[in-house]
Amino acid sequence: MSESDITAAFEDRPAFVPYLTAGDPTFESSIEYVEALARGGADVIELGLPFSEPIAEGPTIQQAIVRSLESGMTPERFFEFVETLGVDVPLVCMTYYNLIYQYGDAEGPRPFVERAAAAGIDGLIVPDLPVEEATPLRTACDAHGVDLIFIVAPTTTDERLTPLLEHSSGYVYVQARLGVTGARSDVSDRTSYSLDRLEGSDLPAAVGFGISTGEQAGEIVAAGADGIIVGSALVDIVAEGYEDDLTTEETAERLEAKARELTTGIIEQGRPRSERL
Amino acid sequence: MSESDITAAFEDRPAFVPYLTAGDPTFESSIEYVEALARGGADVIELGLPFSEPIAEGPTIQQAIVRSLESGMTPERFFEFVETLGVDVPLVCMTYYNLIYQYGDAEGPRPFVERAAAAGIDGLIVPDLPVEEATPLRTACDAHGVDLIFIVAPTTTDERLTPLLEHSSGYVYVQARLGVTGARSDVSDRTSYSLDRLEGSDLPAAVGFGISTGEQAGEIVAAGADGIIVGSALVDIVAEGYEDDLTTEETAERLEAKARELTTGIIEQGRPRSERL
Amino acid sequence: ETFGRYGGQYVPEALMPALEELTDAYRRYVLDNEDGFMDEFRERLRTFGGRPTPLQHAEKLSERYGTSVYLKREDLVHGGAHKLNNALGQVLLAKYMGKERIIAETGAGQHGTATAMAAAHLDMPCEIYMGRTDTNRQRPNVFRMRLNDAEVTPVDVGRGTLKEAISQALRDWAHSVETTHYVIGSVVGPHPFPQLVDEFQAVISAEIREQLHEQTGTLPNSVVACAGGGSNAMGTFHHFVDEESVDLYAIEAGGSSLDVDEERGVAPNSASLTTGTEGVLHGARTRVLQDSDGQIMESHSVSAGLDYAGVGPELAHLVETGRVTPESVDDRTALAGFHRLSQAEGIIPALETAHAVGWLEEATPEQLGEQVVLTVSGRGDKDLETVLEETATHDVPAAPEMDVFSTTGGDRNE
Amino acid sequence: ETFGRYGGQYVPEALMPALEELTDAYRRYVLDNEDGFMDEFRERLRTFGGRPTPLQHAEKLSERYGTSVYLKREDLVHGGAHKLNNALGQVLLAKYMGKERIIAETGAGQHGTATAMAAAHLDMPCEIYMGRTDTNRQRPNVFRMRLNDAEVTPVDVGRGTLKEAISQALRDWAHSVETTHYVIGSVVGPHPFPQLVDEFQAVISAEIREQLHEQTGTLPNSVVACAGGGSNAMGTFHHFVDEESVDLYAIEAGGSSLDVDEERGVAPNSASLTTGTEGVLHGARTRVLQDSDGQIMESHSVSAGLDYAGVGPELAHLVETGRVTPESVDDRTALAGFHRLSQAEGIIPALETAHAVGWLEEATPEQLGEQVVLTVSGRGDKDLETVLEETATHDVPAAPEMDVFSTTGGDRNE
Repeated sequence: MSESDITAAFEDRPAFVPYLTAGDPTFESSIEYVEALARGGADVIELGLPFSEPIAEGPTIQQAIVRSLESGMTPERFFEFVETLGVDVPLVCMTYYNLIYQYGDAEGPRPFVERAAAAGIDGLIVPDLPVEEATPLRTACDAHGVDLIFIVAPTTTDERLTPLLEHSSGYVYVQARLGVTGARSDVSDRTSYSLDRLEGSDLPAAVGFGISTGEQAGEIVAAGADGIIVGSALVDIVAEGYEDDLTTEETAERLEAKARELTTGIIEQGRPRSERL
Repeated sequence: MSESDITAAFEDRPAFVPYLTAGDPTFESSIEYVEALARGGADVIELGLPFSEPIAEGPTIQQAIVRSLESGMTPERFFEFVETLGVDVPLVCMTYYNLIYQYGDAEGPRPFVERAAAAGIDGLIVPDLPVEEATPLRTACDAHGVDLIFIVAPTTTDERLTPLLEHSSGYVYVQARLGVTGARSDVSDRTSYSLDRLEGSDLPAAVGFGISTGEQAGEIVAAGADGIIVGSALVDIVAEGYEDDLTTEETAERLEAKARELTTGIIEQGRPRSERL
Repeated sequence: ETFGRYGGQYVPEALMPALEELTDAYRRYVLDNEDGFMDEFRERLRTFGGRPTPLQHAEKLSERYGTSVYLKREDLVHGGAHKLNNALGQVLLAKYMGKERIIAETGAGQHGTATAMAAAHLDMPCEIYMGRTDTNRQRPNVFRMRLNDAEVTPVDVGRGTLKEAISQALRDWAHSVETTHYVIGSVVGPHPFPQLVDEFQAVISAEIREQLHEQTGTLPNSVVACAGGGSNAMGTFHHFVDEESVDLYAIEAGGSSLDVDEERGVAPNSASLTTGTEGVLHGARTRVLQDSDGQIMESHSVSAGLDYAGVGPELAHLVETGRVTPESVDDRTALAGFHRLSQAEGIIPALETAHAVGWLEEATPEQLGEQVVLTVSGRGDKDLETVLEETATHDVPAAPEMDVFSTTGGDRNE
Repeated sequence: ETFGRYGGQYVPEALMPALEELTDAYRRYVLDNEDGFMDEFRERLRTFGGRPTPLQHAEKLSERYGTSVYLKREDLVHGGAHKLNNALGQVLLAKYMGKERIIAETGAGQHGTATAMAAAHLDMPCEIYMGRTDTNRQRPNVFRMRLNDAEVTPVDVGRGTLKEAISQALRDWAHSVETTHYVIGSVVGPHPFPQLVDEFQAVISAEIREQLHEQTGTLPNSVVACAGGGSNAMGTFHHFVDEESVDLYAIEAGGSSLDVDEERGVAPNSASLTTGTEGVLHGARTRVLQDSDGQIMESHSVSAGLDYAGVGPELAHLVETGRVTPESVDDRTALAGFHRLSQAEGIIPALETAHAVGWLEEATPEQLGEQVVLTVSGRGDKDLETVLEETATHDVPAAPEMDVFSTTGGDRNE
């Protein structure tokens, strides 16, 4: 299996992987925000396609999803969103399985993956799809050269880790702590443990859940992470802009600044992946 | 057994027996009202001593009882009331057994009867005291020369009638219809039947429950009654006077007029009791 | 028929023939099972009423009091209280007697709802008298009666509570006695009602005795029941009265105080057994709350179902002979008992029952003995609003905070 | 584990180990009765829960429909609904598993109150998630949970009803999974929940089968149960699924219409079996109410307990294979059923149950057969206010007049 664009993005230094919900709060400003993150140093970008029952999300991203759905986001609009974006980093779609399953004629995940690949999506994360239920999606992803990224949780047992890594491609999403998404000021002790467990894997390990500052990002990279994933801290900036009626430009600038802060934290601590393996 | 004053009052013609609740709405005006009834032709007067749970009374007399209690009526005040009255017809006290039982040291009915006799009461009616429970009171009444008047109801069986008449003295209260006290426009067919059943008795039969006009009074007397008892129709006049803020004199005049109407109805149809027996 | 000094038939002559007829029916159908009446009654109690109810060992109360506490779960009877035992029996009896209509009084509405249910079940027209005050403060029970197609007639006399409703039902009965049966709601009223209601409620103690014997092979040391009119207490005690080794405790509503306000005619309690004096009320000689003239007082209890100025004559007699020990528990202790049973055992009791639960806290180990049976006479759903208000007023310890409606948050993650 | 196309475990990886642990506990304790788990469960259901509940022959419904109608009286279970069967089982299982805390979601509050009662009974700390809208419209149930010492946490997301409460409970569980058991309230969610809940509710059909055999010596021709999530239906059907002669009817909430408003994302019904399509919701593949993109719709029913956009996967499978016939009944027919049972049989049913009762009116004699069993899943006390409002709105025939509060009179004599 040749290394994917996504995996390659983790090569030179630990990657900065920001998340935003596509279409939050509108299609147009959301495009600006994602592009701002790219300017701020994003190596891979996770784009949320909103689902009405986001059981893995905390309140920050739940509200982003509400805003996005209210602005008219649908799977088809999402693909148009991806096609409209002017960024040249790999893109990962994060959504829930029912939307993937229903797309097209509700005949399974293939039509969704095909369309996603055509639009320019490089990988998928599906928080409510454990390895046990993932075979049809894995098959469709393989057929269209799309990476399927799984999450390793603090509760994931050693027995579960092996098949999980076997099915993963792109990177491994290391969940830094229990719970749902959301910015936190502490970084779990379990992060190091989780990273240690992944040492035998070929895939880069990106740590997410609760990272909000450049300092935290640096700490996690120092602990051995191949990348950091930041979602709620960025969505918070979008929410503030929305609530305080800032202009799209102002919010985009804030996002770019936050991205730079995080990227800087990573760079200060980061070494090329070859040195880390 | 020598004939009592009460029984004697039924001799010359069928008797008019009005009822008022003593102390309704005040001690003083109630004295005037009772005296007005005497002037209007009353042969015997029933005076209600109010009890908080008058289970045999309809709404008219219930309200009279409330007014009387609120004006401070008690058993002791009731006896003072009797002593204050300037009328020369026999007086019957109508009350419930708990007041009789509790009077004095709650040692039974004797103290009450003794005090009642001393005050000038000639008879008692106790609507919640059937013959079966009446022995102690019967004994006390005999000891103090007070008549004990029982009610014959439309439902009273022939088996019950014999002991009931044996225990009765003064007169027999014939309940004209089922239900509780209250003025009605119709006179029950059962009245004639009840009167027929009493033909063998030595005691006069007075019919009550629902009589409100001189015409009705005449009809009942024509049917063979030795007397008519009128309560609610008179209490209604007291209530109207109270509610419409009439002077005591105005209400007393109305009561006297109503009494005359009823007495006239009786006289037109009445014959001496000796002719009726 | 009397119980020592108590009982009798202090009613208008018009009702006496009906009481004779009822006494006859009671003897034939209830005592002698004529036409299989009692068989049908028991079968309907089982399939419609949900009997037998469990006798549950209460683990945490047992631990707390260092004894074995058993709960007789009358809260699980259809309608939510022991009241159906009696209502079903009387409505069925009325049917056997050829009556065409049912009337009943109700205070808190439990007897009214039970009667309405039984009347619907047995297809009898039904009218319930309820004081105006009670109709307004017990709206859900009024709805339930109406849903079961019973007429509900508010009584606008006096304070508009149970006492007035009974008086009004007696007045209706004096009017309608030839076609109508009056389903009285407790072991009160003229003979044969106290015996009749006792007989229908005796199923409680019959089951307790059998169930405890099954579970432990013994009789209890003490049996505890709340008492207002006394039907729950008499039903719970019935089959233990002749067992001298079993102590019987009737827990009354002590209200806010055992003193009385003679001037205003108000007793701030409903403890007729403890503080009442001999008198005649609603057809029977019994212990009543009255002033020195004999006027009946307005009683009070946080529990509408105990809020009555009289008590069953048989219970008064058993107290007088020393067979039953009366105890009273004030509003605050009852509320604490309410919360204790809710929190410790997951059973929200009626406020009536809460008095019995509250008394456990005040009882001595000698009184409780090694095995205590307490009857949960009903469930507390009907009392939620009252409990909330009164708990705040009385500052009851261990009551839960009820601030869930005042917060705006709900998410666990910040 | 799946039921045909339905079921599975569509949950975050963080929860998968807990589901494995639960599956293991389910096999050992529930299926194999390890450590006597099932014995203790059955004993507690009996003494705390009030089982067995009666199977009552309904005389007037039988007459009306020319068949023998039997009512399974789950309304008599402690708490007032079948919900306790499951809640008690899961809380006890959590205790056997060494968990220290219970969470649950609730819509109308019946599952929440059942869980709070079970948790109090078994001394487990308990937190209930409830949509903000539901906390406000089901205040009495919030009080009951608080009285049993459960935390009640309103959920301010979305429409603030059951769907959001389940999502929020899953989020809590993702956070607390190591010490906490999530007591799901119906036969929904990821494996092993649908089987686990079904197993705890199967006591309903086990009793029906035994009781009907005792009473008539036969199997029923048809078995009728209302279905929202489907725990009442699965519990009622469980022991009849293999008896091909017994017809099984799951009655869904037809709401105001079976059409959907795709534009607004609203389905004015909760008939997932009748009108839903295959999808993935709350951890399982099943039939759901969704738009063409796969977004879950807001469902609607006059009955809060049926108001859910999904349904248990096993029930979806039994419908797909033709073993269970889904039928839907609209709000008005359900309300008429509510009044019919209240008036004819003296049983005020939950609005959920009222759907099943309403369906009897629409069923053909062939569908009903000679013996019909209908499960009264709960009592209607919780629904009184809703019924009053909705009855007026829908102009339901045979509803009682509720003008008792507007009159001023009360005396019978003028």
